[in-house]
Amino acid sequence: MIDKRYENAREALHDVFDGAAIMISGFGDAGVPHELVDALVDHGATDLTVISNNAGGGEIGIAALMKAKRVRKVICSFPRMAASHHFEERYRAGDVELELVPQGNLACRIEAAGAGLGAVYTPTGFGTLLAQGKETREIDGQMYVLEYPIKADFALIKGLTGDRWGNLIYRKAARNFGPIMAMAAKTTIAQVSNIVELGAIDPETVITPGIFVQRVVKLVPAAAAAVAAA
Amino acid sequence: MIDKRYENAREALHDVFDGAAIMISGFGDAGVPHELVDALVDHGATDLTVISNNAGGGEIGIAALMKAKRVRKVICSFPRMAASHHFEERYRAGDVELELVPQGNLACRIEAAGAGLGAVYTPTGFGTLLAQGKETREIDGQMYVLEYPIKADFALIKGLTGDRWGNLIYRKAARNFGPIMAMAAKTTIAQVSNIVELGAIDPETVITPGIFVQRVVKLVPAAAAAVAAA
Amino acid sequence: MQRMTREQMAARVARDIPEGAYVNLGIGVPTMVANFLPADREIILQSENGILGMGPAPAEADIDWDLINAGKQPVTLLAGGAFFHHGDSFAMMRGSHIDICVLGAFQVSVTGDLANWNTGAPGSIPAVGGAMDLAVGAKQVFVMMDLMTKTGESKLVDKCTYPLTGIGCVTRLYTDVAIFELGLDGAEVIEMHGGLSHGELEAMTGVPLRSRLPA
Amino acid sequence: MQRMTREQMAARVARDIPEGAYVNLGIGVPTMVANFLPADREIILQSENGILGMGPAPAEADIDWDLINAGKQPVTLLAGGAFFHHGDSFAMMRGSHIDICVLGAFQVSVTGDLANWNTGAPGSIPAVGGAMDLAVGAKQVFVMMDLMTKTGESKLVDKCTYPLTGIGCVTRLYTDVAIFELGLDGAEVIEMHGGLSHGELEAMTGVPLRSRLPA
Repeated sequence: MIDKRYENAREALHDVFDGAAIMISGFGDAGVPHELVDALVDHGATDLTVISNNAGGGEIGIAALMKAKRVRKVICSFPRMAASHHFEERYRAGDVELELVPQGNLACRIEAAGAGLGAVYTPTGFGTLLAQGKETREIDGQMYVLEYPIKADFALIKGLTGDRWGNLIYRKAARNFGPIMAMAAKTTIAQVSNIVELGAIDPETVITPGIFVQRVVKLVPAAAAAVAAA
Repeated sequence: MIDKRYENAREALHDVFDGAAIMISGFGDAGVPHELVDALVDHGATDLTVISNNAGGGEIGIAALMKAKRVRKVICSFPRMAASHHFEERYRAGDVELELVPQGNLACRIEAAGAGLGAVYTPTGFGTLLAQGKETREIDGQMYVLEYPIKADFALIKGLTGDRWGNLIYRKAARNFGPIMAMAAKTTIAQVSNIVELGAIDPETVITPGIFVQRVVKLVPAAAAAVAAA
Repeated sequence: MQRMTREQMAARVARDIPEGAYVNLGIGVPTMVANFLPADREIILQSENGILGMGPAPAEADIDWDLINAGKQPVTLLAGGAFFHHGDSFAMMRGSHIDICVLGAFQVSVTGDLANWNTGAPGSIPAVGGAMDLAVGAKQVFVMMDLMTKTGESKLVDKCTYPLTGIGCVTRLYTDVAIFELGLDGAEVIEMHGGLSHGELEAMTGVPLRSRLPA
Repeated sequence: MQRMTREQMAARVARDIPEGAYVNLGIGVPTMVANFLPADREIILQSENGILGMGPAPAEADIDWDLINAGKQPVTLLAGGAFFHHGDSFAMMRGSHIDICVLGAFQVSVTGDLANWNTGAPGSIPAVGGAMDLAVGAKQVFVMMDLMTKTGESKLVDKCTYPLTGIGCVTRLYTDVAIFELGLDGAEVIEMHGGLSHGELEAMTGVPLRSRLPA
């Protein structure tokens, strides 16, 4: 029997290694697998490359990774946000390398990795600092920049509901990078709020088919748990 | 009020022009918008470039277009199928140009068009006849072929249910090329079995958001109509 | 000279957005345009984080932090809206499916170059988000900004001195004193507020301006 | 010499497909492998036309022409299955998410080159479908075919004479008389049926063969 369910976040992250490239879904707070990232802090893996839209804010999630000095490099589009002081501190100290990527190029480079493409020509960023030193080409009268795939060893993503084959659905705009990161990582670990029987998710509405997900772990988000306990 | 609904196939196709590039969804019979294609035959537009997985079989759909000598060029992956005699006849007569594309390259070239990419490096086809004369490149130890987007003036696709904003859901494996062709054509015309009120399609389950669909027309497939009448 | 307020500018931009348009409103002042869209037009707002059919801000009790806009503010979803992932969202932008995007700017050049992501100030942490994708991908790029900096320099310039977001991408510039169409032929004034003369406007900006207005 | 039947070959391939594998079975004989998958293993079949979790053929009354496999035959969907579009389907292949694909072939070279889409016969109409994508993308490519043509020529060759589908992509070759592992070092016999000697097999194929079998 295929069973991708894991008992807890610690076990789901057991083989994360120092130096790993890790994708983390989310835009703002929506879709960030905070509980998985907290478990990654506890895990202790260091020298990580983090691929995410943001570089963490406040004290939890990626910010906690930053604070614990576990991150060697960040690939993201928008590191500067409310309360991104932990990233800023490490960045200014020269501890963290930043690869700033336009958000759509981040998305399509992740998609290229998932789809096995070698590189893509994208119009975004042409003529800007973010394309400096990159190969360019004119195609049909428009200028494009050659961009390479972004792959990862692990993707930590957040779904709403999953099953033991790894099928996932998401919740509203928390979907964001989850589906494309799931396709681009060797090992995709999804935290979900519910795990259901096989077949309970309508096959027409599956957003991430299980083939892209290696591990599913039910984690009740801390905020929801607090509400439930109140 | 945005209202993309059309009364009938004829009106939905009113501005198709001679020489147009037309995508037609479907794999085998599933997802082929037969009734729209029949209306295209009646419309009379000629000198068409047809982009589709197959080149038509039997007497209806793309085969009827072939028979009526409306097609100048076919871009497809699998023109030879059961009862593809109309394509074969025109092809052997030298009337129809064939651009044979591996199915996955067909898909990713259509996706590239929809996503505004200038070109992509794909591993598929490297070292084969279908990559002859094409630019290649070694990336990270693997060889890739440079492939360009396939765009279209019109896409004729088949959904299950639509609404007046053009949101679509599909039915089982009839989904196939519909969602990616919708993104790659200037004007996408979707035939659906049902049109519902705005909001009746769960926003989590919309497969093709209305932004990619310009016209929606309710057409009862002939087979279904025959069953209903029996 | 009377300058338009931000609300007035937002209302003016909103007037130019036609029925049926798919529109992305950038973070900050452009977001205000949503408040002024005519009630008799159906206009569909896209948010880069995977939303089509964004509605107004929710009541406090209805706030859902999984339903936010690009500025991370809570929003709602209209009937007919849809969710999708970041790949599809940026395909919408890059693939020219968005009719109009409205962005803020530090500088805009007379030929439509846009600088809105980075002042290049030493020690600043750069952040780009979706600005470059929108700039290059939307069918029309509207910029709204004050014409002058607080220190009196024109933000409509011959050539941007700040790092570029995109080249020749801005089609129309809405400012607090005039509206310009931009293109390869340079800037053309299409509307003026506050009673400036053409010469005064040229003097303020320091760039040559054509005009579509009666002399 | 006794040769395996197609059913026996399909059963033999099925034995090598492990629990949990994501598998794509090519059109024709490879499709038969599905009938022999061990009941005690969960193996997930992918179909290029947008299906994961394909089940067996339906009863006549349950045939649904919107639910077909790559060979256009009616199939069913297992609980846990999913539908997706062609872009995602071929991303699964090209992106190396499929563990094993099983294909037929006209010729296979000792280093794993595959020729299975076109005999190059004059006047034939070429059709490629998804063969090239599967060949290049699946983690392992199994080919099943008769070792010899009807006219007695080996289909395992030093170098393919038919147009190629992919280069160095076939990892394992299942034939009616032997099973081979292929790679940069050439072909290695890992299993033989029907009592041929190694020398006889080499003589039949005309290519040098290493062997993992006891001499």
